[in-house]
Amino acid sequence: MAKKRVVQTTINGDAVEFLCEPRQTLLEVLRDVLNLTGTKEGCANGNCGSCTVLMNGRPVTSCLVLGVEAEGAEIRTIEGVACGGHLDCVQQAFLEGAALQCGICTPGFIMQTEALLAENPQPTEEQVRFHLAGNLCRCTGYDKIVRAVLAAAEKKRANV
Amino acid sequence: MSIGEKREYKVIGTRPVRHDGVDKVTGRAQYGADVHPTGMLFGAMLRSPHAHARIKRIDTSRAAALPGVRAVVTSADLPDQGSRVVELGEGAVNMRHLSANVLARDKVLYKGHAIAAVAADSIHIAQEAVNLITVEYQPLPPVLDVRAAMKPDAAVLNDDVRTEGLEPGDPAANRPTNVARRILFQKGDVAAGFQSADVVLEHEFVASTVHQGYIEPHNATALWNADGNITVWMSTQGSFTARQQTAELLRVPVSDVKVVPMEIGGGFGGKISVYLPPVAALLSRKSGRPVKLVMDRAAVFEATGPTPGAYIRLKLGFTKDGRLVAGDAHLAYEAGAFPGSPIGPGCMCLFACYDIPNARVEGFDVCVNKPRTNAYRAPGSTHAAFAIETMIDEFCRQAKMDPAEFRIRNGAKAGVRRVDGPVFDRVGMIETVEAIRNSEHYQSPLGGSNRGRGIATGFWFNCGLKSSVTATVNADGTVALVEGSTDIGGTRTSVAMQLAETLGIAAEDVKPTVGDTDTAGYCDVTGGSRVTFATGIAAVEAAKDIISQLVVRAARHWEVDPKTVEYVDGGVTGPAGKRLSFRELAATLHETGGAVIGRGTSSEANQGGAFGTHCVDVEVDPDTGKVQILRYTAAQDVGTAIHPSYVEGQIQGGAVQGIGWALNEEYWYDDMGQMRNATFLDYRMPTCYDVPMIDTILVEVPDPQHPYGVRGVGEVPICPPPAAIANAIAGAVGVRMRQTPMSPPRVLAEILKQD
Amino acid sequence: MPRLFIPPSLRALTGGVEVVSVTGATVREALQSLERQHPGFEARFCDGGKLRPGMTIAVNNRFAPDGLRTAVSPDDEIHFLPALGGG
Amino acid sequence: MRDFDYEAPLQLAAAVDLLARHSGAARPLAGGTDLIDHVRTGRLSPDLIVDIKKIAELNVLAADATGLRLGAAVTCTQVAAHPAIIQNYAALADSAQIIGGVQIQNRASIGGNLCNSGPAADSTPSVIALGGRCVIARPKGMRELPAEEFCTGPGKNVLAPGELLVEIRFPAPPAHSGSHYRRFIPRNEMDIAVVGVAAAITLDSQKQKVTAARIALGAVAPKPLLATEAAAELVGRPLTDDVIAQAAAAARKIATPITDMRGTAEYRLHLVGVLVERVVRAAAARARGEAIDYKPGH
Repeated sequence: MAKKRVVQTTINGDAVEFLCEPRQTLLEVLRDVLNLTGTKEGCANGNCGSCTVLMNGRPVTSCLVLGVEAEGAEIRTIEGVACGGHLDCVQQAFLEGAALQCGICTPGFIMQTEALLAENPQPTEEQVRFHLAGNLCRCTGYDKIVRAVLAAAEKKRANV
Repeated sequence: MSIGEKREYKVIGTRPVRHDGVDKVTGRAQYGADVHPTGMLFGAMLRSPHAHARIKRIDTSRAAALPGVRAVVTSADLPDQGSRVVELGEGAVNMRHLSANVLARDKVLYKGHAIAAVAADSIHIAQEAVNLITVEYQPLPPVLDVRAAMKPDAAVLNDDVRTEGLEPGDPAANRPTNVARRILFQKGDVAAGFQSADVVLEHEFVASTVHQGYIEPHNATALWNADGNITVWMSTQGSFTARQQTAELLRVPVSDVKVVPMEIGGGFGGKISVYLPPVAALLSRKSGRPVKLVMDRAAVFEATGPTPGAYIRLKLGFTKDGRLVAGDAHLAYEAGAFPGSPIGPGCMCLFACYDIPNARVEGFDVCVNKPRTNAYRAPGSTHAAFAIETMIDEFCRQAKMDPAEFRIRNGAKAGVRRVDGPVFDRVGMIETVEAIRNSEHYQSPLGGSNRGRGIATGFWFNCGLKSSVTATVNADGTVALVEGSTDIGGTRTSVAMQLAETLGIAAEDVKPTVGDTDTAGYCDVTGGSRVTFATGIAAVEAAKDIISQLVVRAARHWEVDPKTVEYVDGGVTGPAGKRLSFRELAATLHETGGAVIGRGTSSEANQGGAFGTHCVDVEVDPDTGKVQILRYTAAQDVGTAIHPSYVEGQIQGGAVQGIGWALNEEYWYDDMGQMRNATFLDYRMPTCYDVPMIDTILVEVPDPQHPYGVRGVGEVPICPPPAAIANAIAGAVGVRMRQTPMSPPRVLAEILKQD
Repeated sequence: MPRLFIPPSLRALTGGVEVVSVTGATVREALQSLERQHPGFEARFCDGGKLRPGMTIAVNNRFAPDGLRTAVSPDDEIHFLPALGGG
Repeated sequence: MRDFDYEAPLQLAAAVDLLARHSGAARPLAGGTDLIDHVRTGRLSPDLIVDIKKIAELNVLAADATGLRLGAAVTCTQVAAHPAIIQNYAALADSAQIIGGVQIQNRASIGGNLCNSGPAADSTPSVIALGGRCVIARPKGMRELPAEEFCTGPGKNVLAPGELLVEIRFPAPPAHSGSHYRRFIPRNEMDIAVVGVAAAITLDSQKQKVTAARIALGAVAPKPLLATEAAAELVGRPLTDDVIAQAAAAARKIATPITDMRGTAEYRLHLVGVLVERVVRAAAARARGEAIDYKPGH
């Protein structure tokens, strides 16, 4: 078996060092090695977006990233969104807008939304839908998710 | 928006933040795949590469010898089931078939059929070991088409299957066959009905197999302890049916099995049958360690779900003044590998939206080499609605009659006898059509070329079944509610709100918990649109039980006669203007006898049915056949909306699933019965870039069977979309689609036939 | 008297009669009354004294949770139907 | 997943050496959006994965008067957002913004898309239409070839063991030129092209007649095709409906599509004509400096 590697990375602002086999995906490392199970597996081939995390500020499907590729990277997961026990306004908007039913896709949608609002604070409904197309939700029909994202954008703008 | 009969409530109809919400937006909610008991092993399964084959030999020795492998199991490790048929809460199941579906015995009946499983120190070792298992197959011809499977000379999948429901004395009843069941309903004089018709239409319809498409794959982690107790942590729509199925499959007492329902990532009917728990349990017994099994997406598509592909032939008779006077329907539904398609409800729903005097419907449940079908949102009804709702639209366009007016004139209402016999009670079918007819959407002009608007109605029965709730009053005036209904879409909150309403306290003051099978009272599955209805009734009963105890406690506290104490608006009143709020009274309970625990159960067999009418605008690209959904409005008879946001959410989610079914979702099989699109890339569920906002109109026609008038809302919204979209396509480009999905090549083919 | 509706596929047993008036205070007694008038139904509806798996009983427009034990009154209708399951 | 080893060299020579030493059993990793899935599903079984994202030469992204240099590891997101690419190599930006979703585009590269050599790859027709040339490093020096010669069949290309695609070079666009890529998919996003068409059109100074044209087709043959015959119908002629229809007919003639779960051969043939007409019109509009009415997936 290939030798395990020591990987030094930053996860949700903390310096983290972990051991993994080259064949372990970042998703597997987060869930099974680091016990960060908020990131979900839906398809393992990049088509559902449930495992979306931010890597150096950009959303990626962690099922298609090797754990060893996290060396020197900045990773942000759903566990790192709420700070100091306070929900982020995207999380708040999802809650208040009833933008989740079963909730399995929610962490991925929230990470993807964080990335969208960081680069486009005032997205149109069209832009929201295009940006979130890589995240599947089977419960909501997307209506309340899109509204929550638009509401969060508005709130973020009001706060700054 | 919301219209209809209104009653004054304090909690019902408000939109509190769901109790489990924070956990779900922070990633803290624990789903089945998140559990990791100490010493846990990872499991992987070997699945059949063939759609139909006899298993001649299985050799697991090389897998067992791989370092890191702790256990290997095959069907030889599962106890024999004989030919038992067991009631499993939501229907009866032939245990031999269920067992053979969990691990194939002498035959594999579909690509992906589970054959063996391995538990190892890592998922990668387990997968490597699976690749070392050798199976000798004798391939058999796959039977993939429902009509071909019905032919007398078709290869038979299960030699123990005989056709039920034939006329007495029919010799076919003794022959091995793929046709497991025949259903027949009849009402009035069908021949005379067609005689009296001015217009008779007859068409054939074909529906492809589709999947529930929940994002969370099936999973189960099991520990078979040295004391014989089995604990299963899993994703399931029904912990109690999962417990019973697991116990029956392993032939252990039901009390030896504890199912801990983790948060569930969607189900839609597909997470009622068990696949993994007995296998994980066997691996645990052999290894002495907890074992986790999680399906990959391909296994979810190839071995779980789906809803049946179907063939329907429908003949309708109309008078020229727009009355539906006769109907004759033939339905053949694919059961998949083992009997059990929703052919019964399909036959019962087909004519249910209409007051039709003469009708006949005959249906068949047919085995084919595809995964064993399971319930999917209003099982069997969407196929039927696609057929009848598009033909009614065809008549309306021919007769230049408004399709909403036609439905209002012919719609089912209280007193109408259904084709299957019973007479409707108070139902809201006509109200939903009126809501659409009066909507701004329906009234607005439809501009642009290649655009069309269509409407369609759907019906579903909604189950009642059994539920239990216990509720303990805390000293601080809150109430801890324990229910056994797994929460897929916010039902902790909709159930807690009904308890709060009855007690006159705030929704936030109820702390709902979904218990495991050792801590919660029996609840049937979270399915059949039943939880807010049935578990809600149980919560109301529990609240009443608390009230009756609180009256006695208040009397004891005040040292007065209980007859002088009353419970009103969230508190007790006594003689001489005595009053204590629920919160004040709660603080005194420990001085007057200790804990107050309310209990409630419900056991309605069903609710009054639910109806939905949808309106959709589409634009069709005449050069490619691609359909874009421009605007969508869904009106539904919801009884009473407890938490309107989650009622809207059910309707919006159901409508978009229906849009996927209508436009692109289908199992794509090659001639050898291999599903070629078992990924979310090629099994095309709608993304948010494919759909518009889904406007909802909540029509509130209270159900007399529920104290607050609740009707189930989860299932019926999937019924109208395919027909509504087909009708819109007809309006846009003048072609009639009679096959789902109405994918671009199929629509284009019809367009090209025109010119 | 309660009226028991005969499923079309079994009307051969009643010589084509669609609805049979029966006696009895429960569905079970009503079924026994039907059996006396037109033999052959009990074997088809029941198995070992219990309703056959996959079947359900409706009294008027309600599916009856208590099955054969369900009480019926003189003006009730009794229907034998396929069991339903939802998603 | 299959067991493999992992290296992430910083030097091009080291990467080439690793690939050469494992002749065939090593695979380069750029975005990994195809590679990791192929290894998971067993379609590929490498013993070594060589992460080439840390090599400077593969991250080059530079546009000047001489043309565009696009390193093989540059992500689709970088490409879609690059002003010079949006301005002068629009077809490439069109492709880059529809390969998978945003998450995929943050990992996947145009070079990876080319090396994966899928017949339906969304960026390869654009690379071909824009006259891209592949610069390939090998144990002894470099070699270069036109993009249309790179793929040889489904999942197959000219790379020999030990060879590595370093960058793709594009000539500077002539005056009055424009390009566009469009695909047909059943959904509006997150699909593999049923048919994909790219075109680069150059007009005369009056912006009337076509002086040069390149049209490339995806998903209609074992490899992406340069439709020389179709382009020839346009050159020297004004873009009338007839002329465009003739180009579409010529494109249909060279297409040899298959039937699979993504579409029938017959349907694909039909779509080739529809898309060639739409894409040529859009590319010509861009050549005239007009904005085009295009919404991905619609």
